[in-house]
Amino acid sequence: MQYSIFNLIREGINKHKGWPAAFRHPEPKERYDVIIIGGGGHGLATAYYLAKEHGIRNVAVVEKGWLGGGNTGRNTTVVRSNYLWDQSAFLYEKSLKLWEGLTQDLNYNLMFSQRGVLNLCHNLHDLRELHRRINAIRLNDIDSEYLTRDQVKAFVPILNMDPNIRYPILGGSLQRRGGNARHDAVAWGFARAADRLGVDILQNCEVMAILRDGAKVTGIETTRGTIRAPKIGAVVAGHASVVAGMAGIRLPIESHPLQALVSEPIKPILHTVIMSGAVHVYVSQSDKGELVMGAGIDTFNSYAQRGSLQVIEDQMAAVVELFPMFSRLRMMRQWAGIVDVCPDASPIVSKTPVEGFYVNCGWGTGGFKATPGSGWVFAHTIAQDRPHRLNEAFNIERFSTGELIDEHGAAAVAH
Amino acid sequence: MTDQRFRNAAGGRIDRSRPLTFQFNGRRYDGFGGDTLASALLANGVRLVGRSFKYHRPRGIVAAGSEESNALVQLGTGARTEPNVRATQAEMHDELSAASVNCWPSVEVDVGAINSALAAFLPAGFYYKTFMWPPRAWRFYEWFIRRAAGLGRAPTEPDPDRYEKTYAHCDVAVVGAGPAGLAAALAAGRVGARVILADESSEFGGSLLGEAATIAAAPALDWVAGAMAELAALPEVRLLPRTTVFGYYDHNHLGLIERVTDHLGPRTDTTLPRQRLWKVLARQVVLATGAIERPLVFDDNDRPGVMLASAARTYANRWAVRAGDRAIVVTNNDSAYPAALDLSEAGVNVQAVIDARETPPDAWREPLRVRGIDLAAGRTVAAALGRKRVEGAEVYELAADGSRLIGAARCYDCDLIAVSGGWSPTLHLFSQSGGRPRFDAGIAAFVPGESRQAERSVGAARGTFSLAGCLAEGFAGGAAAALACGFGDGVAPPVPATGDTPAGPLRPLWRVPTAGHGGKAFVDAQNDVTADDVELAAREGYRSVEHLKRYTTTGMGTDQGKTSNVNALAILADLTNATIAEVGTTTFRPPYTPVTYGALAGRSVGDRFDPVRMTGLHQWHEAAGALFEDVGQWKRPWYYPRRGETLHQAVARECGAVRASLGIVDASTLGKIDIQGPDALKLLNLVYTNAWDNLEVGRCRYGLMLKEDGMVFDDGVTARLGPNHYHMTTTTGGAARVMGWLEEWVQCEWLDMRVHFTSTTTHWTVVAIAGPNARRLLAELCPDIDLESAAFPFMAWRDGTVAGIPARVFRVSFSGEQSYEINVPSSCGVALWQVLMTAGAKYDITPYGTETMHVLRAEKGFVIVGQETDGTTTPQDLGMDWIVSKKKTDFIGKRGLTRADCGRADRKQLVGLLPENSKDTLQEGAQIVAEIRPKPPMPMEGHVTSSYWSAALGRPFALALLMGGRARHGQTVAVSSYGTTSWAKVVPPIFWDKEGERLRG
Amino acid sequence: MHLIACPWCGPRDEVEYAYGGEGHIARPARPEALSDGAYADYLFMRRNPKGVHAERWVHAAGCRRWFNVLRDTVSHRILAVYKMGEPRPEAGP
Amino acid sequence: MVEPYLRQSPLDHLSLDARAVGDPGGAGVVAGERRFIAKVSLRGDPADPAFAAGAKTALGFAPPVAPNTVDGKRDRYALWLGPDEWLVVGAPDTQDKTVAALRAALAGCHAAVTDVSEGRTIIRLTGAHARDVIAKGCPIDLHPRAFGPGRCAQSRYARALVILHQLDEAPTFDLHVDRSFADYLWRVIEDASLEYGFAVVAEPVMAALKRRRTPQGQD
Ligand SMILES: Cc1cc2nc3c(=O)[nH]c(=O)nc-3n(C[C@H](O)[C@H](O)[C@H](O)COP(=O)(O)OP(=O)(O)OC[C@H]3O[C@@H](n4cnc5c(N)ncnc54)[C@H](O)[C@@H]3O)c2cc1C
Ligand SMILES: NC(=O)c1ccc[n+]([C@@H]2O[C@H](COP(=O)([O-])OP(=O)(O)OC[C@H]3O[C@@H](n4cnc5c(N)ncnc54)[C@H](O)[C@@H]3O)[C@@H](O)[C@H]2O)c1
Ligand SMILES: Cc1cc2nc3c(=O)[nH]c(=O)nc-3n(C[C@H](O)[C@H](O)[C@H](O)COP(=O)(O)O)c2cc1C
Ligand SMILES: [Zn+2]
Repeated sequence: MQYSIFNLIREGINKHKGWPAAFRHPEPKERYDVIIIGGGGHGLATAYYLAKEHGIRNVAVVEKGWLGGGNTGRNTTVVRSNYLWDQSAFLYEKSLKLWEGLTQDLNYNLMFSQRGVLNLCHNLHDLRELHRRINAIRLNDIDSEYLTRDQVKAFVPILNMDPNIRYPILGGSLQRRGGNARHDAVAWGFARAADRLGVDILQNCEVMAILRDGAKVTGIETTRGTIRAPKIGAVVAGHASVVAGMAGIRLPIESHPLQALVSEPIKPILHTVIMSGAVHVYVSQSDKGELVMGAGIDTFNSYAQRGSLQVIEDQMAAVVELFPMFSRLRMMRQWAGIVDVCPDASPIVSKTPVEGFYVNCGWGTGGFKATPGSGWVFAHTIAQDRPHRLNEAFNIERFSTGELIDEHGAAAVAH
Repeated sequence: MTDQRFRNAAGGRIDRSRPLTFQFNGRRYDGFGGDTLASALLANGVRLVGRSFKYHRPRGIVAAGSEESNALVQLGTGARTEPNVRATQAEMHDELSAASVNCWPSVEVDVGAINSALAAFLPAGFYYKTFMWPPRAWRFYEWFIRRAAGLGRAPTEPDPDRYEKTYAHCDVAVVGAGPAGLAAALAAGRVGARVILADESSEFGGSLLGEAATIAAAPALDWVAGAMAELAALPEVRLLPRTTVFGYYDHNHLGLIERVTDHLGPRTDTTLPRQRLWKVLARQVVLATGAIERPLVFDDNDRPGVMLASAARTYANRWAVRAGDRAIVVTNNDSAYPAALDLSEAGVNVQAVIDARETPPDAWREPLRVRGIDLAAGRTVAAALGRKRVEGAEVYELAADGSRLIGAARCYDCDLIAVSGGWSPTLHLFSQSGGRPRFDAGIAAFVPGESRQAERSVGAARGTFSLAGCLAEGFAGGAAAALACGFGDGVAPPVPATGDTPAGPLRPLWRVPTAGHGGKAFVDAQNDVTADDVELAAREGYRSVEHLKRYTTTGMGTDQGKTSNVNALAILADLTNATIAEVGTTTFRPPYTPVTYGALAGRSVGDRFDPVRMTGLHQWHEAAGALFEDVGQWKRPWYYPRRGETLHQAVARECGAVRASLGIVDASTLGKIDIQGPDALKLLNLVYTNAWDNLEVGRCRYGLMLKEDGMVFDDGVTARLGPNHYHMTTTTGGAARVMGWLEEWVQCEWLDMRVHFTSTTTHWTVVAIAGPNARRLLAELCPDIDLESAAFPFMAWRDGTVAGIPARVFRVSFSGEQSYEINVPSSCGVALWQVLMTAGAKYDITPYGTETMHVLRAEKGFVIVGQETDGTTTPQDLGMDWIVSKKKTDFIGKRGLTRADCGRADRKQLVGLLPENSKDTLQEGAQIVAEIRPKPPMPMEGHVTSSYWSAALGRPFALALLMGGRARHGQTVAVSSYGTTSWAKVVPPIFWDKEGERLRG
Repeated sequence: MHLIACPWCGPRDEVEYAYGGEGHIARPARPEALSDGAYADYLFMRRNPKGVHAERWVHAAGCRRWFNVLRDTVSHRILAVYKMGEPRPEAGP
Repeated sequence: MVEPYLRQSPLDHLSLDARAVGDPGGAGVVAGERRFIAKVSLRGDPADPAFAAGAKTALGFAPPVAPNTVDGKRDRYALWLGPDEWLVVGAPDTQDKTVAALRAALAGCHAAVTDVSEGRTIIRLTGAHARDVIAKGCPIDLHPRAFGPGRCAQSRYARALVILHQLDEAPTFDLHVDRSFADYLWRVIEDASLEYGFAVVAEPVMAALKRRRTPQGQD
């Protein structure tokens, strides 16, 4: 059933008894054309675009827990495309363009809200880098504006603009087309749309081994049995090393906890996304009213989905520095995800030396924004067995050649 | 003024000698010391306290502690206002003021309640299905949704209060000071263990504060008082009332939040913090966190006046407040019986106990009869009547399998429905510690499973609900925990006798069948999640408990579902034909109750947010009117404007002074590392790209450090002080990084390398004088060093005295002029500086800041790591191939430089730029574009890294990284910034004194 | 919030330490002899195990010594602490 | 050196002397700056007999090998900072003598002797609540069962690195801190002491206060 106001009213009268399942809970088939490992946003998007753009519908998405339960379901939902290097800018901008029509495409309200993303700048060095970045972004035909101190103040009057604070705000860069989307809706929307095109979403199905015939993949061993396919795409974020390892592939990835937290819900007070790499925090307010915020990763490797309190303490000090009035608000819940960090802070969306095995990982602290774009190029890579122009540069070989795409600046603060 | 009509004349633990007045929604009321806002409101007959999140349904008080889901208020006003405070935890103080949240214009008449009428169209997740049209209209809809959402309001002024944090260590941390926790603390404290006992309530005693129980044949609270006195006398026991243990982190770290002065109300004396965050490292933890009573899920169970039975009982016993006049008590277990009796004792007209069980234990019949309370077995309440408060209840017989109501309703006329759906042990901290809860069908609740950290649960937190059991487990747990830390013999102290009535089994009752008149049966009242929502989620495929939570938002409110989660998942289990154990719980996460940001920030606010590092000359710079630049944590003078000068004018003046005569700059922040050892030379050869073998004592050399990938990492001058002794300098920002880097290599990789590093960054104050008159000035003050170039050439150093101060003088230059860097013991920095200023007056000695320093070095084409480099830049890119030794077989980064990408001809290389328009200073960060198009996209081939107006050249100039730049000298390129294009000629990146005569002369 | 036992100073709070990533990665004796791929292995490729991880930490705010740690990346339990240069012990339970 | 009055200690700008009291009265925390104390970093392998002997000759005592302990004499003592690292602390302006003596005695072994006096200062804290104040910023357990006179430790106080040295059971602590962080540390500590009462004392009073108590450890 189509989601629409009319059906909502009709079902309201009908006590909502008529809504079908958004996605099925099928039993695994023996064989698929493509298996996507990982039922996060990227995996589901890949499956969706495989079916929609490439007509490959005999696809399974295999998820070890509940779909969307990885980083997709625990991220701070910042969407933007203001990246420095051309390769990144094009890929993230493709994604942003997809976001702009995604709610309608999926017929699921993703609450994609282009409320703007404002990066604050607190010292002269950062200011120089900011201009470099804004100019590069604009020349790639992506929106980005420089805001002077006064403009920052006018845009977000509740920011602490006192010039005598420890790290006074000197200016900022604003991408108005950036914003937030509802994280869970993204997973569910892609799942529903993919399901409607015939994709099987297999939850509680953990991949334990990847089956190979020589240098070719043939299928997977899962907690729900053996499933065969000639092509397998791994999109497992924090577990990238583990799953790639099953195919005998080493990755330049390290898994770290990235923590986030929400305040209690309050009436609207912050209408945009504020990020500051220098004091290290970023914050937005969700439609439900919580302030959603995060900072940087915990430095140690971890698969535990939890981090250390001192990271939160520093983050709170930073947010109170920017917004002294938030001091009396309260943290309602804190959590963490496991992010897959690449040495150059850019993702890997690539074929591998193992035939039929593709990896999509390394999105680290910032891949939510890329969800549709990542799925789009990865579907292309799998379907055509060659990368799309947009993800060509994001191959594994770059770590050997040295042709890295260093986006540490863009990722200075996790987002 | 009101009469506290629901307050009994005697009893309770309030301080009747301390009458207080407070305001709620603008009206004044009376209360007493020891009240909470909730108990005082109830005493005054206020039942309607707030409006719900989504439907704006009228809501009252359901609980007596931190599990309260409904009674959230905006506490206080002005800068001290605080949203979403649970009325049950807001301690009464004089002139307390509070208001309902989420209603307009008032809690009685709330416009938002229109949502209630539209409720049929606003089920769980409705927003995912609509507001999609027209495309891009979402932000329009969102505007309204955002305004409707949220509960209270953030303050709009900075917080006037102070917060702080402290670390603490103990052998045994006991969480919860009910009977179990007190017993544990006693057992551990008596044998000498360091104990921290924390309870979130203002008073210790836990459930005993709300029960009329007996211990050792006396009121249980006498035992509590005795225990408190004993604990207070133990020197190693720390008692923390009003302190919530909010998080259980790795390695037995606990996060505690203590409300130090909140209960005193706004004060002017701020020597004490408002709240204090405790970070406790405990060797052993005893969790005595008790259990939380579950409500029952029946139609309109959210009406003000539906209350947990234990809460109603607590209001009666602890605060002498009757939560209603006419009550019925509805239960599926024994615990509501003593509640009914206590309510009756307190003067509430308890009409009946409605027990879902067919055969309640006989022990209760007689006491009920004595009090004239009916007992209706096999029955339950299926609907509450009334709107803004309970006006009655419909009670039905329940089918044996619980699936249907049987027969006709019996209506009770009541204003209080006290409910008990059983008890859930408070497992939050246990779960946070990594433990997995286990479902215990006997009590129909999750209980702690195996421990993952050094922790044990005791008492109700472990599913033990008898007082005797709680005491016994507490004593045993405390003794065992102490023993595990090496105290005592592990033998539990004897357990005093209690007056427990043995409890019978409970009858699980998760969803009372609907009475069928369209009421809503709430699972999570705070987030307005109904049983129908749970059903809808399951039908739509959101069958994992985590999906259920997120789709319906159950358990996602400020109470985190303390009272609702188990009901929700049990209903889901029923719908999906799974067992409750299979469905499992959602993940418990900190904090147990919300924690103030200010407390987490602690003292790191305002001017203590982050250390300001200052050189010994900082006060001089300040007095001289310098503006400062942040470089890492350092404050460095940026420029010294004279009256009315702009940055541009000041910098032109400062530059001019250096080039023409003499400038002086504070260079103290440069990193300095003292390196000693027979392998020091070997080390330098490994960490720098150039060769160091032929550096003589008395000389210094510039070096470049790379990371293993060949990218420039840091640079600086290193001097040879002795055969095995060097003085290394680093960039200001890189000092700690380089020191760590050297230590890491030597400690982890080159274990037998004999070399030691000592940071001497701040030991020295470094003052550089630069300009044609530098030597002349120095000569006046430095009698013991021969300054003639032959004796003291460029890139040499000498020890001597300057102005009588022992000094080490380096003849190095970052400005391109004759220059000396004078290093003196830091404490003498000001003295040196002042002498130089005085003696240099005749040369018009001019202090200059970082901006001038940058201009001067750029004129010379000297790079700044971090400005001309960005982690993707090799020495070759910088045109510094000359510094990369071809002879050395190895140095860090050598192999990285030979990777395929590093050899590309089109890499970005350092060039100079001369703008064609000589008035046009390029924007730093401007991009060099391959072709100018009417509008973007335009391909980029480099960017401007540094750009200044040069007083010396009389024109602007810049440094840039440009693709294949070195082969493009002489070309003109287009430089684009914010839509304007400038043209510039590509030149070699050196503009001043190309032969270097000035700095050598 | 890890509590890590420095081999010299004993158990200290995580805030005193800095993490150094995977341990036992030896610098190639002759880097120039390696292919780009093999060099990339050394530079970038990491085991990143889910479970016991041999890693190094430095007691940065303490005695400034580097040392090795075996730590479980799921439970965060520390199974062993040993000095630089010592071989990796068998991972305990 | 220059005229003493021209020298600036890292906390001079706070004019502590002007705030100093002769008798701290009931203040729970009493603090002062110990100015110009000599501090020499000594590095070497205590297992090397030549080093051990040389160090002992130069100092008059063997630098402690037990981690986080202090040994020595009243006017010159060594803090263990690492398995091959000590901080030799001595009376004001004795650093040159110490450096010279150590260098002479250690010539020929692999050792490093570096004057670091000017890079750090010492904040002395004493009073009934000295321990509580330190706990507010420092994760180390200072309970008498875990720490005590003659013990030292490097750690953090809030966002500054410090070396803690407990001198007596009063308790009295010396907090060594980099001079560029001294202003921050002082202000944080003063704020943390508010609730206990805070008094500033000058060096002679500091010494007198310490003498009143049974001398333990070093001064
Ligand atoms: C706290 C936090 C904040 C963030 N904030 C932002 C932000 O603001 N903006 C932004 O753009 N990005 C952000 N990110 C990053 C972003 O969340 C991720 O990059 C993105 O969601 C990754 O999506 P994914 O689908 O690749 O991974 P996931 O959603 O993690 O999906 C991977 C799935 O693979 C499954 N899986 C793993 N192993 C197996 C196996 N063996 N078998 C089967 N299934 C398996 C996992 O269970 C998981 O569901 C944040 C991340 C975190 C943790
Ligand atoms: N009859 C029944 O079914 C039933 C059920 C439950 C409890 N009880 C009675 O309740 C009592 C239980 O004793 P107990 O000692 O186990 O529990 P308790 O409820 O008496 O005490 C628990 C204490 O822990 C505190 N607490 C909980 N979480 C906390 C946290 N995170 N931080 C700080 N404090 C926290 C609470 O404020 C409370 O004071 C017994 O008397 C028992 O008979 C009876
Ligand atoms: C953008 C966003 C908003 C959230 N808002 C809430 C919230 O209002 N209430 C809540 O309890 N949790 C909220 N959460 C956190 C989730 O409850 C949960 O902690 C998170 O998805 C991680 O899952 P886990 O805690 O089950 O591991 C939010 C999470 C995200 C990503
Ligand atoms: Zn140590």
